Parts: sequence; C-alpha cells; structure tokens
Amino acid sequence: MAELLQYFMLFLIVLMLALALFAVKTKDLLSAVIASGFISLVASIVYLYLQAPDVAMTEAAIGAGITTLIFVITVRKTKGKEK
Amino acid sequence: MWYKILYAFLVTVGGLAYGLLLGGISRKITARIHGRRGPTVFQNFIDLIKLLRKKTAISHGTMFFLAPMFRLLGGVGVLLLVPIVYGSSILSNFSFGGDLIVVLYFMVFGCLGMALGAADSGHPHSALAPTRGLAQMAGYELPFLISVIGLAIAHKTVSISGLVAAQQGGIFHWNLFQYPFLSIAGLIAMLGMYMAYPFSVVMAPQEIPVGPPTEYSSTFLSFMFSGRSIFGVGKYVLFMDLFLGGATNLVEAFVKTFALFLIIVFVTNVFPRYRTEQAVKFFWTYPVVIGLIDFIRIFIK
Amino acid sequence: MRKIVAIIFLTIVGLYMLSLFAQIPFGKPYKGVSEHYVEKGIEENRGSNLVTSIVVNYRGFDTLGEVTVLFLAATGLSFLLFSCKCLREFKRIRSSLVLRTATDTLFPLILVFGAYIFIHGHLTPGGGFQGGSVIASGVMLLFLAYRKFHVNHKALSTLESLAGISFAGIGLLGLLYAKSFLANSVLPLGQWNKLFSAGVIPLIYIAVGFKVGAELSGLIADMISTTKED
Amino acid sequence: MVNPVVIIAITLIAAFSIGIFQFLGKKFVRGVFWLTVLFDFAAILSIAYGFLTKAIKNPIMVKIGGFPPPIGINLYVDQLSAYLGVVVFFIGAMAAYHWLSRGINDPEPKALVLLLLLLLGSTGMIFTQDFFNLFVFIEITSIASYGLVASNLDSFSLEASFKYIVIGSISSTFVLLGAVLLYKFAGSLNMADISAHINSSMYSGGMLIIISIMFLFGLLIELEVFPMNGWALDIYQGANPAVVAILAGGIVKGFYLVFLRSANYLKFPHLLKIGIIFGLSTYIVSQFFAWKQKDIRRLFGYSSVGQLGLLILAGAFYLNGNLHGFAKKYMLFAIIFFVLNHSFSKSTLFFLADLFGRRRIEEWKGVLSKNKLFGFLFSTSVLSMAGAPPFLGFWAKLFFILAIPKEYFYIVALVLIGAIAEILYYFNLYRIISEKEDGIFDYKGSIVPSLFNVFVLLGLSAFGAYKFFILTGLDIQSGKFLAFITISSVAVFVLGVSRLAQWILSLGMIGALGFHVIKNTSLVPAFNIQSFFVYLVLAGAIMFVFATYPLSKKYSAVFYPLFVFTVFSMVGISVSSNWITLFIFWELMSWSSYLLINQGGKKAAWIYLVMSAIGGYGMLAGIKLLSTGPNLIPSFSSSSAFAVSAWAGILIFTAFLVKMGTAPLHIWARDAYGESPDGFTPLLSGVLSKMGVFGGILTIVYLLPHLSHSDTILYGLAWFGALTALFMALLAIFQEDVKKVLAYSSISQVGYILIGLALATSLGYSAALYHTVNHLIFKGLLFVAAAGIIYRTGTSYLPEMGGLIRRMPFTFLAFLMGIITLAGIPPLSGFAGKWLLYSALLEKRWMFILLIAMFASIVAFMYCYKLLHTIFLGQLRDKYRKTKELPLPLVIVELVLAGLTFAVGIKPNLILSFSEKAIKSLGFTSPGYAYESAHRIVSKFGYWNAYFMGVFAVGSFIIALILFFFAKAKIRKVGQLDIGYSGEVPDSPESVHFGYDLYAHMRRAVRVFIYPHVENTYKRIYNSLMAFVDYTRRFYTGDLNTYALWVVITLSFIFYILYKGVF
Amino acid sequence: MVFFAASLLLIFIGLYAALVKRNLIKIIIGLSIMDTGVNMLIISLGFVKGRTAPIISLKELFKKGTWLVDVSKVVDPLPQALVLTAIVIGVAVTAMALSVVIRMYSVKKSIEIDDFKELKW
Repeated sequence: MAELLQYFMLFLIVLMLALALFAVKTKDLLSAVIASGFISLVASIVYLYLQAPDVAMTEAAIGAGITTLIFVITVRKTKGKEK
Repeated sequence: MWYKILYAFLVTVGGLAYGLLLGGISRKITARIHGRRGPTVFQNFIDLIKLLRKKTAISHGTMFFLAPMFRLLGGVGVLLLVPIVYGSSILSNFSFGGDLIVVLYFMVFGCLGMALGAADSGHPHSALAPTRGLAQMAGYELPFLISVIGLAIAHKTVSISGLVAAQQGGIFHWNLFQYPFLSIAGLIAMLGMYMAYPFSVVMAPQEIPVGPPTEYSSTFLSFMFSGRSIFGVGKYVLFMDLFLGGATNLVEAFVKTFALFLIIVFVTNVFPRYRTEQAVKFFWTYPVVIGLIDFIRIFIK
Repeated sequence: MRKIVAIIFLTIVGLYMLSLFAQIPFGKPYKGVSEHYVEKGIEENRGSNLVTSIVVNYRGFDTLGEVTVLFLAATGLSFLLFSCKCLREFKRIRSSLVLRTATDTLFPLILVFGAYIFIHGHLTPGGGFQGGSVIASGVMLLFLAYRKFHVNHKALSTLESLAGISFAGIGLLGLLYAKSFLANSVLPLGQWNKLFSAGVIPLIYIAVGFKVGAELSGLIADMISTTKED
Repeated sequence: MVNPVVIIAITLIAAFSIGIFQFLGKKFVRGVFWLTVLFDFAAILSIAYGFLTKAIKNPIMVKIGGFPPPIGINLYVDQLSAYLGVVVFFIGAMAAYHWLSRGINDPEPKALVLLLLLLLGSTGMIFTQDFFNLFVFIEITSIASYGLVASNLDSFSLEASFKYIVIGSISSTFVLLGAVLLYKFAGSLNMADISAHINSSMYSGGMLIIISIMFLFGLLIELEVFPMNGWALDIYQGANPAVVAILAGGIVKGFYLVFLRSANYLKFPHLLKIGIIFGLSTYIVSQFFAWKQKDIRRLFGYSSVGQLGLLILAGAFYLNGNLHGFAKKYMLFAIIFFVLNHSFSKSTLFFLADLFGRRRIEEWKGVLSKNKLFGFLFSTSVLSMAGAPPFLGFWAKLFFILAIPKEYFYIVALVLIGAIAEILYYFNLYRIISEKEDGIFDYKGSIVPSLFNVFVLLGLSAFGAYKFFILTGLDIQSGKFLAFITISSVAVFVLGVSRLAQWILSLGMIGALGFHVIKNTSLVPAFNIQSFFVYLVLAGAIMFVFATYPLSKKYSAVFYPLFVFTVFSMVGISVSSNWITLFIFWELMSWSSYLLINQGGKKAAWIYLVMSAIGGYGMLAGIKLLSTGPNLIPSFSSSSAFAVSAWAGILIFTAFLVKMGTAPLHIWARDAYGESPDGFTPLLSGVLSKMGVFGGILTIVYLLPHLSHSDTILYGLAWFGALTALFMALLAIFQEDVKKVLAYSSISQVGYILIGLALATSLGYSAALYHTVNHLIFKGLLFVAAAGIIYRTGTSYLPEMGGLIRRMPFTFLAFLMGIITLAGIPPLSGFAGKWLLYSALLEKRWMFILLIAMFASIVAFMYCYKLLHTIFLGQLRDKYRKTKELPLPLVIVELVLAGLTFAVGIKPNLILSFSEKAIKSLGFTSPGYAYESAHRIVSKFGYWNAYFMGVFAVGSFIIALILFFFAKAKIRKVGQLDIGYSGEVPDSPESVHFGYDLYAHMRRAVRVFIYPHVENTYKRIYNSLMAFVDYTRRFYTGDLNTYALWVVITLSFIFYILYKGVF
Repeated sequence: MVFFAASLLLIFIGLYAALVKRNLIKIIIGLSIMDTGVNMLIISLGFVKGRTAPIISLKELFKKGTWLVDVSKVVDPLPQALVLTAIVIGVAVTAMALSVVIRMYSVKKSIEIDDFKELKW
C-alpha cells in the first residue's frame, strides 16, 4: 500500500511540473490561469500526503479558489491574449 | 658725501656732452655712408640749445608734463649707478646704491615714464610705439639676461664693481674672452637696447614719426632728448664694465665706450628694419642659442 | 538570447541550492523548538490542533501581522481600483438556471461549513483563514449566479474593522491582565478536545474568520465591479 | 517609557478603525491619523530619550504571548533601533503633512491607512528579534509601499510599482526560504538563539554558508545594491515624491539596520567582502551615472542610492572590519551621521522637487532668485548632501575617512573620487538654479515640512560638529572658534538690516577678532609663521571690507555674512594646530568663497568649486596617509616622526597648488577672479591665494624633509612656479577684461612666491614672505581700483575705457604706484621682493629658474603698460565726461595702500622685520641677508640700499622739475584732439583712441605659447568622461526582465565568490 | 529528496517566467507558481516519515498517562504554521500585483513590458 501511495505522489509531482511548464509556455492566458489553479489543487493533495491537513485546506481554499478567481477577473478585464 | 653729489653733477654734464657728441658723430658717419656731407658733429648741441630757447611748450596733461622728468631721471640714474672708472673714488659715482639687478630694473624706469607720457598725449602713434618698445624689450632682454646671469654665477657676484674687479689683469681676463659666447649675446642685446637700425621699429621715422616723442616740443623735447643721450652713455659704460673689463682711467673709458659706439654705428647703417615679431623671433633664437653655450658650460661647472 | 542567459544563470543558482538540499536529510526527525511545541502543546493550551495553537498562541504576533497583510492588500486594492474606468466594461452575462438554483441551495450550506471550520479551528484542521476563504468562495458563487448582485461595502468594511479591532483588543487585554501582549491565559484553558477550551484561541480565530471572510469578499467585489456606485 | 508593543498595537487598531471612520468624513479620518502618528512619535521619542540619557541601560526585551524567546516571538529594542524609529516616524509625519498639503487623490482614508501600516511595518521590522516575524513585517512594509508607490496612478508610478512588486516578491521569497532553512539548521527562529547555536567554524561546512547567503541576499536586494537597483531608481524617478521621501528617508534605513543586525547575528564571516564589493561599486557607479541626468528626481535617486552604498560600506567595516578603539567609535558616528544627513536632506530635496513640480533640470533655471525661502532650503540640503563643511554631511564623511584602516587606502581614494563626482553633478544643478531670473513662482502645498527638516538638519550639524571635536579630542579652541565663525556670520545676516548696517557689523567683527587675537596670545603664542599670516589676513580683510561699502548696494544680503565667514575661516586656517583642523577650516574657506563667487559668475564658480574639491579631497587623502596616534589625528609635528611616502606630501600640496593657481591647476583662476563680485575679488586674490602659500610653507617645513626624495619634489615645484609666472604673464597680455588681466598677473606673482617656497632656504622664505605681503598690498590696490572703475564706468572691457586720468586723478596716482610696484621698479616696494628672490636663486645656483623668473618679470611690463594705457591714458570718451572720482572709501583704501608701497619701498624692513621673526620660528638662524648699515642690505651675491634709491629718485625728480622751470617757455594746455595726426584734425575720440588688442604684433611671435593647451586637455577629459558615462548609464534599460535577470546574476556571482564547495 | 528537487524545479520555473515572459500577467502567474513551490519546499522540510499530522485527536498520541504528546509520533508543526502565513501573504501580493496590472491596462491599454519601459537610464 505504501509504495502505491509513493508512486501516486510521484505521478502527482510530475503532473504538477508539467502543468507549470504548460502554464508558462501557453499563449492563451485563461488556460495558463486554470493550469496554475490546477497546480495548487494538486499541491494541496501532496500536502495531505505530507501530513499537513491545515495547509492542504488553506492551499485548496485560497491557493486554488481565491487566486484563480482574481486571475480570471484580471484576464477578463484585460486583453486575454499574450502577444 | 657732499663731494659725491658735486661730482655727480659734473659726471652728468660730461655724460650729456659726450652723448650729444656721439650722436653728432653717428649722424656724420651715416651721412658719409649715404655719400652726403651731413651736419656738423655738434649738430645735436645746436638742436638742444634751439629747443631750450623756445617760447611756448604745448602740454597735453599732467602725465605728459611729467614724462620728460622721468626720462631724464631714468638716464641720469643709470649713468650714476654704474662705476665709470674702477677704483677711483670720484668716478665710481653712486654705485654703492645698488647692484646689477637694481640697474637692470632702473633702466626700465626711464622707458616706462616716456611711454606713459606718450600715451597721455592722446596720439595713436605715440601710444602704439611703447607697445612695440616693450615687445622688443621682451625680445632682447632674454639674451641679455642669459649673459648677465651667466656672468653673475661665473664670478659669484652681482655687484658691478665686483664684476669689474674679476676682470682685472690683462686683456684675456675680460669677459669678452673669458666667456665669448655670453658677451656676443650681450652685445647683440645691446643693439636692441639702443633701438639701433635693425631694431628701430619703435622710433620708425616713416611709420610713426620718431615714435613716443611725436607730440613733444621745446623744453619737453629737450629734456627727452638729453635724457636719451645720457641714457645712451650710461648703457655704454655698463656694457664696458660687463664685457670689456671696465676702465682704470678716464682715457681708457673713452676709448672703450667709443669702440662700443662704433659697433652700434656700423651695424645700424647696414641692416634694414625688422618688424616687431621678426625682431622678437630673432632675439629669441640666435643670441639665445649662442648665449646658452656658455650658460650651460657654467651651469655644469 | 534572453532565454539562454536566463536558463544558464538559473541553473547555476539551482545547482548551488541543490548542493544545499542534498545535504538536508528528508523525513528525518526534527529537533529544536518544535519538540517543545509538540510536547507541551496540549498541556499549555489544550487545543488539539497543534498547528493552530502555534499559529495563534505561540506565534500570535505573526498572525496579527498576517491579518494586517490581508487588510493591507484589500485596502491597497480598493485604493488603486477606486474609480478605475477600465474600458472593457466587465459585462456580467446571465448565468444558467442550473447555477442559479444550485447557488440558492448551496450558499447557506457553504456559510455554515465556513463557520464550522473557523469555530472548530483549535480542534479540527483549518481555522480562521480557511473558514474565511470558504465563506468568500460562497459569496463568489453569488456573484457568478446573479448579475445584479452587489455587496454592501459599508457593512463589509465595518464588519472587517470590528473583527480586526477585536483581535487587537484581545491582544491588549492580554497585556492588561497577563502582563504580555496576546497572552492566552486571559480565559481558562479548559479540557482537551472540548469545544470551549484552549483559552483565547477560538475567540481569535472567530474574529479572524469574520475578518478574512469580509475582506476577501470585499476584495472580490472591488475586483469585479470596479465602477463607482452608491 | 512606553512598551514598544503598545506602539504597534495602537497603530494597528487605528488602521482598522479608519475602515469604520472613513464613512464619517475626511476630517475625522485625518484626526485619527494624526493622533496615532503623534502618539507613536512621542512613544518612540521617550524610548530614544531614555537611551540618550542612559535612563535605560540595556536594550528593552518584550516577550509576546508570554513565552520566553526561543519559543515565542519577542521584540528587542536597542539604541540604534530607537533612534532609527524616531527618524522613521519624523520623516513619515513630515511626508504625510506634505502629501496632505499637496492633496491626496480620491480615496484619501485608504491612503492614510497605507501610510500608517507602512510606518507600522518598518518599526515592527526594526524591533522584532524573530526571523519569520521579520519576514512578515518586511511583507507589510513592501505591500504598503507597493500601494503607495502606485498612488499617483499615472503610467510612471504604476510601472515603478509593478517593477518593485516583482523584484520585491523575489527578495521576500529568498528571505522566507532563508528563515525556514535557518530554523531547519539551528532549530529555532529567534535571532539571539540562532546566533548562540552558530559559530564561524560551521561556515566551512557548506550548508550554513548557502542558507545565510540566501537570507542576506534577500535583504541585499532591498538595499538597492548596484547591479540590481534598477527598480529603486525607477521608483525615485516615477513615484510620488512624498512616498519616495519616506522610502528613501526612513524605510530603506530600516532594511539597512535589519541587514546589518542579521549579518551580525549570523556571524557572517564574508560581510566585509560583500560590503566592499557591493557598497563601493554602488557608490562609485551611481555617483558617475548621475552626471548626465536630465530628470531631477532620477538625479536625487542616484545620489541616494550612492549614499546607501556608502552606508553599506561603513556598516561592513563597523561590524566585520576588525576596527577597534577610536576607529570603531568614529565609524559608528559616521554611520549615524550618514543616516541622519541622508534622511533629512534627501527628504527635503524630494519635497521641494514635488513642490516645484517640473522634472527637467533646465526648467529649474533661476529658482534660487525667484523664491528666497525655497532657495535657502534647497541650497542648505544640497550643501549638506554634498558634504559642505559646517553641515552634517561633512562631519559624517570626515569620521568615515578617518575610521577606515590605512591598508584599505584604495577605498579612501575611490570614496573621495566619488565625493568629487557628487560635488560635480550637485553643483552643476546648483549652477543652473542660481542663475539670475526674474519672476516669482509660488507652489501648491506647504513648505512647513521641508522647513522642519532643514531646521532639524541645522541642529544636527551643530551636534555633529560638537561631537567631532569631543570624540577626536581635538583642541577645543578650534571647536569654539568654528562655533564663533558660524554665529558671527549668522549674526551679520540677521542683524544686518541694510547694507550699511551689515558693513558696519562686519567691520566691527573683523576688528574685534583682530583686537582679540593681538591682545590675548592664547590663540597665537610667540610671533611665529601662523601669527604672521593671521595679521596678514586680518589687515587685508579690514581694508578690503572697508572698500566694499559703495559696491555692495547691488549685492545680495548674503554677501557680507559670507565675506565675514571666509575671512574668519582664513584666520582659522592660520591658527589651526594640526592637519585635520587645517583641513576643516580649509574646506570652510573653499565653500564660503565658492558661494561668494557664485554671486557673480555661475560657471566660473562651479569650475572653481570642482577644482578646490579635487584639491581639498586630495589633501584629505594625504592626511589619511599621515594619520597616526590613537585618535588618528596627525598633528604637524607628529607627522614628522617617521618616513612618509612621497604621495602624502604631493597630495596635500596639490590642495595648496590649486589655491595658488599654479600651472596645470590654474584653469579656474581667470574666470573665478574675473567674474566674482568686485567687492570680493581683492580678498580672493590678495588673501585667499596666500592661504595656499601658508599651507605650502607648512608642508615644506613639517612634511617634506621626511618624504622620500624630497629635493626633486622641491626642484619640480620651483619649475612649476617659474613656468606659471612666465606663461600666466604671457596670457595676461592678451586679455581684454581688466579683472582677467589682473587675475592672470595675480597667479603669475603667486608663481614667484612658490619659487621662493621651493628654495626652502632662509633667504628663499624671506623672499616668499616679503612678496606675499607685497602682493597683498599692490594686488589689493589694483583690484580695489579696478572695482571702483567698473563701478563708475559700468564696464570692465578695456577697449571701452580710456582717458580716465582727467576724471580720476587720485585713482590714477594709486594705480600708477600699484603698477610700478607690480613691475618691481626700484623706488617702490616691489623691487625688494624681486631682489631677495633673485639673490636666493643665485645663492642656490638654480640658473634656469632665475632666468625664467627674471624674464617673466620683464614680460610683466607689457601688461602693466597695457592696463595703465587703456584705462587712464589715451582719449577720454564722451560718455565718461562727467564720471566722478571713485567713492570715498575706495579712494581712502587706494591711497593708504599706495602710501604703503612707497613707505615699504623706502624702508623695506617694515615687512622684513616681521618676516625675520616668522623665519626664526621656522627653525632658521639668520634670515639669509645682513644689514650692513641702517639701510643697506647685503646678500652673498649683491647689495642694495633702498633708502638711497628712494632719496635719489625723489631728489633728482625735484631737481629736474626745478631745471624745467628755469627754461623760459610758457606752458600752454591744449585740448585732447589737438594732435598733429598726419595733417588731419580728428573729430571724435573713438577714431583716434588706440586701445584694442595692443600686442597684436606680439601675438604672431608667441602664438604657440598662449594657445590654451591646458584648458583644452581638461575639456577633452571632461567630455570623454561625460560620453563614457552617457554610454554606460544605458545599463539601466528600464526592462523588468533585465532587472530580474540581474538579480539572479548577482546571486550566482555571490555564490561563486563565497562558496568554494561545488565548483 | 524528490520533494526538494520538485519544489526547487517549481521555484525555478516560476522564476524563469518572471525572467523571460513579456506579458505582465504571465509574470504574476510565474510568481504565484514560485510561491506554491516555496510552500511545498517548506512543508517537505517539516515532514517526517511514518508520523501523523499534528492534530492530537487520539488518546494514543499521548505519552502514557501524562498530557505530554509523544514527539516521535507527530510531524513537525512549525513549518506548517509558517506556510499558513506564507500562502496568505502570497495571495495578498498577487492581488496587489493584479490590481496594479488592471490600472496599467486602463492607462496604456496594453499589458506587455515593452510599453512600460519609460523609466530608464
């Protein structure tokens, strides 16, 4: 059971790095924002593995929720496309 | 001390006479070279007396009025500060007053006085002449200073009587032979001092009639004229003491000064006139180089 | 050109830091001040959630600073976006029926859930910040659902300020009664794992919860409707 | 004594409460804001006062939450943080007052909240003793300043704010990582606890070094260090000046203190290396980049970044440079004074820049004359920033230079070069500002904050001066004298209602000082070289002040106070007992004379200031090389105890050569003399250059004997003196402005004095001293006459004058005697100087120098004649028909001086008796010449009877006059146009007057000598430096990515040089 | 060690965005990714294998019969407390940055760095 969890964690980490690269590379800002929101969601799951429930909740609520919301509002207010 | 002042009067009058005589002789020689008879040798005396008997004298202002006095004072001062006959208490005049440096600076006194008077006259030519004179003076002073300093350092004294004492004992002790190059430079500088013909741009008759004293006439001119001749004699005596070993008696003094006079006369009648910067350039090149040969020799010793 | 240079220097710095982290053992037992926090955590402030007891009690000054940071961000944001005539007027499109009905049912639940989180801050994971942000996400849902929904700014900022003052006030009370700012012994510590335990911590976390909730919703309100109103 | 935590709590509650009160109206919110700020200020002041009066012995430690330090967080308030807290709140209050008076844009309550929390953040940052708590407070400060920087909401401030946010978040990431890793390494977050766990051996382990680099690097970014301070400069340029004032004035200092404190706690071994590399490079680069600035705010930005670099350097030395004893105390006070000086004067400058509003420097033209109070405030803060003497900046710089250990001399050199660069661009700005412009400008917003700041600055400068004299143990005498100088000049300014009152006051003061100095000999014991110069200065000053009254009607009210200030500082120089007091009074003299010259020609004054700054700071470097003894103050005699490198002598001597205007350093003289106010020029040329001579004597007597190969230096100096005498005389001939001719002639005469000094024999000194006094007399006479002539004719252009002898006979007589003395012709006093000098040169067998000296005096005749002819002789113009004689005071001074030349001419030992005593005090037995009889002086080479020459000249002149009257001719006076001019009768004076370019014919001969080689080389150097600076300052591209890239590059650079592990 | 390397990589990806990207919002996204990376790094610093979260809800976690918690059973709580603050601060900074970006857009109608290079030299 423990290795399964570790492999899952490895997968999550690789996913996070891929998402980060995608967020930085993509031209469309909205998808970049969603990718960064997704990163913090994955991060909150990793925190659970690292035995940090408080931080996981904060990361989920604030990191994924509020940050993504602010980014979306800003992207909608401005051009939304990277030159 | 009183007999000194009496002798001073005698020397001044004697110098004036001798100067006027030399002036007449030089006019005679120039005329003869030009192939004409020329005026009598005493022509200068006649002119002086004519000027003194003039009824009115025109004056352009206070400085104009005082300038001839300065001029005369300058000439007399130079004559009296230089010992004519070495050793004799009578004819060593006021040489106790100051050494060679004092004489050098006192020579300027007369010229500056005349320059100011000329400038005050308001005449452009007379104002222009001193600038040429001073420029030319800057020219010939350099070689003259080289020779003077050289001699002073060589003989370890700056007082004129000391220099003469160092040259006693035979012809070959004269500076002319001890330090030939210095003497040549000094003599060339002497030409400049007399504003003799190659360097007569200051008094150039054609361009600016007689230079500074253009506006002067009658008594002022007489003073100016006598001052100039006394100053001339004074310079002859100075150069005699510097280069020709001074004079032990009066006759030797007359002979040597007349020899120097002859040099001047011959040179003036041969060369055309230099422009100011040509004169300055000439003085700063040839005599300086010649003088420096001996100068460096003394510097190394 | 810029990319290559950036990558080169980032790798240099990365290698140095990697050499550091290689020397740090992963997952090895810790020593130092945390042993005190863990060992005496329950004895000194009864709250079963050790993280909360550290955040509010031992290092309460940090939380005070952090609440100020959030207050600062909210004020700064509203200061900057006050009468911002952002031309691409943010057209709030009509939301679908599903969203509206879901919001009607979900919003009260979210509020209750948020309140639950910050009230049980000292017992279960979570606390003032998490509860406040949950409430804020509830308010966000309202914004998404109803186009004409506008928040009453006056009420929100008074609530926020009152909560902030009460937090600082509790700190001052500590100074008066227990000789040091933010002291916990103002209220009795109570029993382990009971609701009314861990001295002042729950009160502080409730104040923080309200404050964060009000602040974040005010923040979102400012961001969305940056046109001047009432 | 208030518990510091209450300060933070109350401010916080106030900030929150504003959230409620904002709906009750602006007045209410402002009330709350001011209440809190004043409460906090009072609280911190009480703590600081407690520390100042030693009521609180050891630092205050406040446990928060009741837990002891390693467990809980605690505040730790020591002396430095209390003082800094006071400064931060004061500057914050002033900036808030300024911003409110300028009107804050719309949501004002929110801006006030940001302000309050900014102050809270910075005080919290200074007080806390917990790394993570420090991170939280840094975040509060940064976010508050992000918002405030963007408060103008225009593209400039938004851009600056965004750049600050990106760089700020990178820095806070590093601080956060560093803090947590420190916890991981040492087990706790409390600074004191961590430093207990750390010892310097751990730094070789590899882990701690990287952790501490990361943490300190995070802070270093905030300290605006060279490669990565693009963002800071953009903030200074773009943001609202009130915000910038707080940031530059207070907050950055908080980061600075935190950086030093954490480096100290972490026992960081490489702090000195980091401090030198980054501090020095920031200082030098920013000073030079500020040269080509067009935007005044960015210029102030560069200067404040430079000051911060200097602070980092000082801090690194203080903590890590193993200073001990006096040096450590000096460095501490250097840091404190640097911080105070920078906070107060820089914030004032930013307030004033905001009030005036315009950004481009050209638009600041003539501000000083348009608004007097604004100008006063601006010039005080600029003077203090640039380190002008009586102000705080000067004492800070002096402490700093003294404190640096001698093996780091290259740092002293670089810092001084930076200081010169700073003076160059600050006073290039000041030159533009003090242009004469009419019109008045008023401004929206109140001047009260800058007034407060400058008021505090002045108080601190007094405290700085007091502290300097106490700490270094210098003789209190010069300290009291310095206080006396400032008080007296301020009194002249305050009491002097009209120019007449000021004139009488200054006359009275100089007289009183003269009487005081003569009467009690405490200032000047036996009659020695110093008292010689004291009497010289006082005598000269009395006469020249007396002559200024008629001219002073058109000068500004500051003329007389500065005049008194310069005179007294010159007396101070000649009274000083060691090199440092000499340097202090020297700088006082240079700066006050700069301000006086600035009343006249602005560009000339600027060049003068830069040259004397180069000289002054060169001297300071030289003194640094000499500094010995515990209190690092080299006294005159002590410095002779050991062999000193030739550099010390040469550096110190350059300062004096600049003032004497010797050959290569003379470019300032012509314009400074020519364009300075006529009332001041006699003092400038007559007395001020003599201070160079005094300094020269001190160096040669006390220093040169111990320098390696000092005789070659002396021979070189003699050559410099001779060449100056010759070439300045040549240049003087071709000038067409009376004061410029006199300027060149004055430098050439000082060249003679330099030759006298360089001889270093007793005869040489007596020649130099005699010529010093003589030059004072005749140059003073000529300049006073020139001033009078300019006053009457309204022009100083020679060709326009002429024939004034008819209108000003007395002036002509005095001028004539002055010229004769200048030329050195026997009966008057000039000749004695020449004679002594030539005999000294003959004695030393320096033949070539003698040749050049004599030739130069011959050349001098040319401009003597030029001056006399163009002014007095020749044709009198119509417009001068009715010009009256000079005003009475001027004529009196002229005639007194002329009489003096004649009296000294006749009896030279009027001066020589004084110079003999002075020479004996220098350690020589005989003055080099002997008196054969009462009047006959004999030297080894020649003799000279002054009395006889005088009597002979006057006597024979009178005889010639009598002879003239015997002649029968009746003298008839004729009009000026009645001249035999080639047959024509001239109609107008102009057509016949010969006055322009008298020596045109001569110019062709000396063209190669008078071509301005030296000036052109200076211009070429300056222009190429400017071009280089203009090219390199493109380094700051303004592109955010490049700024961030530079941050990463610097981090990798630091890792590379400090951590030898991986690579 | 994997967590350290991953979070370091995450930080440098975020930093890379700030160093290279020309779009302002892309830079802020980079910064927020950097924040997440730092937080993950701090948490992984505090993690100890085989121990539970610092919530003492079960009796067994106490040492026998005392109110002292058995240290060998609980993960290090301090880093988690610190991260709590760090996340909120990260959000605050991002909110501030975005408000400045909105203002910049309203002034210059563009969010590219090339239009915001007026302050230079």
